Amino acid sequence: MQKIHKIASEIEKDSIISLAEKGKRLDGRGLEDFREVTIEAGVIEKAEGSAYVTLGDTKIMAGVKLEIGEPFPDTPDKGVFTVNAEFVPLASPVFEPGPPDEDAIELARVIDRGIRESEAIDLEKLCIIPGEKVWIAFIDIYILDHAGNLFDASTLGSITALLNTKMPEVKVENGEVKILDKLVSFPIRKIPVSVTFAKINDKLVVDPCIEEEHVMNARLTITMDENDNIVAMQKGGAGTLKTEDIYKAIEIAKVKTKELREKIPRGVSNG
Amino acid sequence: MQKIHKIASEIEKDSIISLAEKGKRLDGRGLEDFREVTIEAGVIEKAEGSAYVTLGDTKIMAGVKLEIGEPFPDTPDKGVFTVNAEFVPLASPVFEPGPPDEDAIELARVIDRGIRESEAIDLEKLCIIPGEKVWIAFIDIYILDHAGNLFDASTLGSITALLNTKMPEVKVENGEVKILDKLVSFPIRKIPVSVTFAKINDKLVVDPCIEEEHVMNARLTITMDENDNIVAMQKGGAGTLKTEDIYKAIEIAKVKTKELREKIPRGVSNG
Amino acid sequence: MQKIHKIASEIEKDSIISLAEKGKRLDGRGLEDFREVTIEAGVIEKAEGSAYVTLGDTKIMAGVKLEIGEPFPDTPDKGVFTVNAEFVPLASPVFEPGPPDEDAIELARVIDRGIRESEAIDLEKLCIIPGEKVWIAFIDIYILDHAGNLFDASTLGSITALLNTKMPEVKVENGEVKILDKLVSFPIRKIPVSVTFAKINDKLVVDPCIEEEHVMNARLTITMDENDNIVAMQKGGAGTLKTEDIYKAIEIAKVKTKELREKIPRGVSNG
Amino acid sequence: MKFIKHEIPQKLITEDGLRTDGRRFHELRPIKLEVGILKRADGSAYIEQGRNKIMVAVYGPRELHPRHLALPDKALLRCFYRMASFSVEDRKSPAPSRREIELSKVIREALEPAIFLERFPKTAIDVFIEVLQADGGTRCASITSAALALADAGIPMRDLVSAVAVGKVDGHIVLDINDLEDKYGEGDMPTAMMPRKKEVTLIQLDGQWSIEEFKQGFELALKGCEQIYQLQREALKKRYIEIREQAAKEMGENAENT
Amino acid sequence: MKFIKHEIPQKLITEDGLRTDGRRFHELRPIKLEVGILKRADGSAYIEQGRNKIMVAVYGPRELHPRHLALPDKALLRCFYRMASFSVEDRKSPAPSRREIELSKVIREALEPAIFLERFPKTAIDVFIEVLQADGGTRCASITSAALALADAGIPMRDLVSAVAVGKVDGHIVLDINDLEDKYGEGDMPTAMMPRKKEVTLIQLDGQWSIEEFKQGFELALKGCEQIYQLQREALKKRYIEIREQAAKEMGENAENT
Amino acid sequence: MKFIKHEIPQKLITEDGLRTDGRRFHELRPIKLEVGILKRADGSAYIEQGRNKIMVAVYGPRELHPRHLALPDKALLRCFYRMASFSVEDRKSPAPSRREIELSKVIREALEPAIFLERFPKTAIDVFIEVLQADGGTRCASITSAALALADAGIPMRDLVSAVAVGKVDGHIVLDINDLEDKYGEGDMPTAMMPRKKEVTLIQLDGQWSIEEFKQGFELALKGCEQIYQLQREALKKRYIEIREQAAKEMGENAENT
Repeated sequence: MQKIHKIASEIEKDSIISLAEKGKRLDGRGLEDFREVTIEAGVIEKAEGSAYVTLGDTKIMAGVKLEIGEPFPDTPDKGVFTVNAEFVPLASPVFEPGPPDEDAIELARVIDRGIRESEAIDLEKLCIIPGEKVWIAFIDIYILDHAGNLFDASTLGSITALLNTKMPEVKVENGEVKILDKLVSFPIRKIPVSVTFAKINDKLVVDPCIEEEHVMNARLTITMDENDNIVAMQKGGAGTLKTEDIYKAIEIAKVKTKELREKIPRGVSNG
Repeated sequence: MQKIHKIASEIEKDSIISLAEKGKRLDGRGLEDFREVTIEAGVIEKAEGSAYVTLGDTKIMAGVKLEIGEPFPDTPDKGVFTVNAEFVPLASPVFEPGPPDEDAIELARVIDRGIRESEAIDLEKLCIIPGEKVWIAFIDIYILDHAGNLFDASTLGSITALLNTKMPEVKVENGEVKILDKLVSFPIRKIPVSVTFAKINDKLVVDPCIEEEHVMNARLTITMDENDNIVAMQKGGAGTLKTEDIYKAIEIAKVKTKELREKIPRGVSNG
Repeated sequence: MQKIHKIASEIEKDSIISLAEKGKRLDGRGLEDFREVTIEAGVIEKAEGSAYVTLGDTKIMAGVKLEIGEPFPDTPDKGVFTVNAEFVPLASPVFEPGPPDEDAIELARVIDRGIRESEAIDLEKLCIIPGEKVWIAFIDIYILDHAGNLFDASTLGSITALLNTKMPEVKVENGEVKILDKLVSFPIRKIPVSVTFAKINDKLVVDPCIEEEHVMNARLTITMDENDNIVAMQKGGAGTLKTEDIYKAIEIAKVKTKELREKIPRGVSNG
Repeated sequence: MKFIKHEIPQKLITEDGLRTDGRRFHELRPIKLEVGILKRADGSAYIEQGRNKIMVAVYGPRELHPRHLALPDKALLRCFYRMASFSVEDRKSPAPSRREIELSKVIREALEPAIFLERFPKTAIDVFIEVLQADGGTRCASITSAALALADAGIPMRDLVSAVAVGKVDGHIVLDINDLEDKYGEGDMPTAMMPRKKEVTLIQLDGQWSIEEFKQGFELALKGCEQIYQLQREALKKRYIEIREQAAKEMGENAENT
Repeated sequence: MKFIKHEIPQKLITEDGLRTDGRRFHELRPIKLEVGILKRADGSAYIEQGRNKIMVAVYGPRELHPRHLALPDKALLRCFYRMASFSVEDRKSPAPSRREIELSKVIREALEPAIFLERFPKTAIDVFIEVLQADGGTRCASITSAALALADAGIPMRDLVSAVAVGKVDGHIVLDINDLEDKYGEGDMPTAMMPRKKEVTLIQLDGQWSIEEFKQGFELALKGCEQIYQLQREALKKRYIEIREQAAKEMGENAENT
Repeated sequence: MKFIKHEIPQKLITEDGLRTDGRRFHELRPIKLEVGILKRADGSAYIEQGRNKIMVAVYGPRELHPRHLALPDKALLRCFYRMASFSVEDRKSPAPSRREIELSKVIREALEPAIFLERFPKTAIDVFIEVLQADGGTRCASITSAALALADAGIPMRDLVSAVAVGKVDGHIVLDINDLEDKYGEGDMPTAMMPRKKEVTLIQLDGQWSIEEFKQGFELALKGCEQIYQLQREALKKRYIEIREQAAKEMGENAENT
């Protein structure tokens, strides 16, 4: 069965490459087109925030859980967040049970960088008692069906889950933290969005599907904030990029991040 | 050597099955007979409680260690106990060094359920300072020779070790816990006992030996307290049970748990 | 490639053995000679203490990091130190990434024993607030090039790094530890040094190189303080030693430890 | 949401014999079953039962590494039950807990009797279960859903497996307990059966049950499994229709393209 | 029992030259050796030495996974020394400590010279040691017991291995130190030897020993090993008699059954 | 030394346009490169760049365990970037951090395009990187050094790989940022290229960069890589001379011995 799969993918490989040369793709998209995107917020009631994203056949679920804990010693007046990605074996024949591997860690760290470097979360607002108690947000991304471009799906899922997150107001009395009934929105002030490219021979394609990822030479992810600042960039894959590839990718990302940002459902702001 | 072993066990398999059909067993027991049981309490002086159990050739050692620690947040006025089973490679050619595998975890959790659901331990009596300090009991079961039916041997060992456990009286002074010299018994108020069945073709046999476990379709463990309440039940194995199997097993367990309970050496109660 | 290596080493083995019989060695040394030793202190500025040791082609780096932490409950007025050895895969084709294996653990524990049993560190001087705050010293040994006799190179590296360690003075105010600007020397009062022997057929050789370690029957490490006390001893390897081997090794160690101790650069003492 | 204060209910059963979610004693929660929802898996299914949301994927029969794990005479069935970190009130660490390891084992043993493993010697059949939200009775909902995913993967089966938990709640024996009833009730008895063969493939129990209560609960569980079985059949039927329609559509498209 | 208050003894040696447990300097603790106590293992032995209680099982020669670990020219000897969680005052975590890993290694290297490993190429011989209660000198008691378990497994040996620790206690060199002497004494020197060949297979040392003290201690250790060797021989003899009797009995039973 | 109090600089750039270590914007730190410094490794290199001290060893092409990891058509390149526990102010635990795992991956992908892996099917080429002291820009210094170690191991390469990070510091785009600039600056962009082919093999970025700033920084990085490349060539040349001299010397010695 695996052998057949192998031969099929050799043929597929040639076909993807020759299509790309003609500016075409397997599923009929243009080189700069995204697959269909759906973003659903708040699907997991037990989470403080959540989002289910589909990008073509790729499906991911992002959830946010909050806890009260200690700040880092060097940032005593700031809350903490961590991003974790789980490549559960549900999602792909090549994923295996176990702790995150290098791909899952790279994904999580690139998503983290987009959020952190854009200063998307107002971490000062997560401080409860400076140096002692702050809110800690755990952003967990579960890959459910891996049909390519986990980076962009996960960035969308994470930021949507954060926009959707509700946290209780707290009061400090005699050094003790009291959790109140009133829920407020999580303090989000920027919406980083990423666009990922695959280099196939000498063409750049946007939002690669899994078959394209199998044949690409290199990958480039560019994350931008709403002011067209580049806040994260990550080259992947065993191939190379040319200077003009990178410049061209930035121009495309500038347009596409805006389009994707429009699709994100916004939480009701805490007025 | 393994091949010979394999063939031998095929012959043995047929022989066990055809014997069971005739109401007989390899070692001459009747279908509802236990092997010889010996239970020795207090064999490990360094443990707070201990018991050494043999069930035919099966040998296990259970030990209890106590520590003072924090209660769970949702039960601030209760002590804590955990059950852990170690399938040390001493006991069987198929056990390997390493953390507990699924069999060891299942065993520990079924033993735990019997103790917990029967409310055998008076957890309130293990509370020292509500929300802050409670006694934590670690019940560790070491399998030393695996000749079948670890469940019943381990249940007997655990409850005997608990009955045999001594703890110091404590005094709270200015929020500090002071350990006194006087030793008292661990607060046990119920004695859960389990009976395990193997289904071999369409026969139920009690207390399966290892050879029977190799050929059984399914396993059923029933744990009862002294009031004939069922407090834990666990089906195991890749086969099925019929409704009448389960009902019949319960009737047998009702009788056998009483017989086994008689064999448990009782600690001197703390009057 | 491995096969060639294997054959080569068979020839080498014979040659090492027959040389040893004649009182000679592969690299021209006498049976009781050390290879050239260089010891450089303070090479890692970010460490509180460090040393780089070469012993022939063997290269190791030892570093000391300090932290303030809690003492052990049974020694509330003493600081803490730990020794850890990392056999990083840089150093040898047979080292693999991962947590320390039995060889790395044995090495670390023998080095630890030499320091601990000689009472080289004045642990009382590492106490800041009895029972609450003490200095904790992490001594980490990185093997960079494994050309034999890691024991002696690592003992030299560890004690040199400790002699080279600087720690800040501290002041306790209202139960809080305040770190002052003034740096003082780490309190070292003894200098344990080890000498390692390989038994090759019936000869003892000092400071075995890696090729000799491959053919030796047994290994013996003897650590002595400056008063000729034996403070640690460790036999290794799958062979045996005779009583006279051990007695002879002690006599040689008595001489060699003095010679090696002379080569250790001393830190400026804290006057 | 952890921070919405849930009052612990004074009574789990009202004077009118209604449960916390308004159900009668012998009533199932609303159940939604979908088959074939994942693209990469060989078979898949999704279940919502109350607020449970569980996804199951099946891969196999397939090659197995390391090879010495392979069985000479049948497929190796492996089962991984995992809870997403955000599926419960307090974040669950992604490392498998002892509970998840035990449940993976009993779920596997509940499914195994229904599968013709002997037709695929030396291979592995892997069942991956991801609990996205947990609301009581997840092991049973997982089994119900996994049986559909196995069927969707085209793995030949003797029978489906249908599962449901009964509980002892304020002294009453009730069907399909929810999270609150699980936490504050007096007993839980997860049960699975092969519905056509009437054979039990899972039975576990906690709490304190008299023999009479046990029998009452067990018979209720078997009835519940029957109801679940009907829902499973409908979900499979729906999936077959979808596949047929899709195949027809693809044939049409292919005809167009040529 | 952790909570029985042990006074730390003011003196480890009385004015009359007696030790905390009443022994003289050159006296062993009471030792009980049993061979062949486990059913599943290929060989086994149990030792009580003072309050030490240690069980040893041997499996092998047997196949080895993964295969690339196998040695082409001899058996791979593996050794696992572990302490039960309840074997010491403060509960020991079941995960192997660095101490257990080091001791496993030195015990293996103490046993290895005595075994004809070259007769079983490509196989594994596994020695599993479980310390059920620890009372000082466990590594030596483990070696003494493991040598018997290897013999019980029928593994051909050049010699037995006998082991004992000497210590430096209140300035005196004493044989077979117990827990208190280990903790509060000034030095510990575990030693093992092949008794007929007079070759040392284990020597370790901690504390501060002058060269003279070392020699005195080392010679005492060798004498102690001789005594242990006699006890090992008796235990093996007892086991052979048992086996003979059992074989005779089984032959009788078989005759009856036919 | 953690306990020397480092004042956080008010300004990272002086009014005269000088950086914390006195450099101009487009200036590299002092770089020292040594090739072939380890005896056991097949190839090795050492780099000091500012206070960075990094050792790299290459082993391979060599056999690979377990075998099923081997690739049928090329060598498997593996890369392990690790920081010594004492390489940073606060002791780093020896267990690999998520950062080390990500960096190992991007370093591997930065080196891979330069190696003729297809010439060594079914083997492994292992690159081990040990950061003995870290001072900002370690991943780039590691790549620079690893390329030399690969060459030293005689592994055929399409090109070297040269790497350097640029940063955004107090609004300025500067070359080869140090630890302080990394921590307190506004952005970091590590870049690697194959210098003769002008192809980019690594690009990462954090901070907030306008598109214009990005372009300015990226072009500066490429220029920096060119400079690094010249230093790499010199280091290799020095190594070849050493080898030649050593070979000549050994031939002389051999002649003497015969």
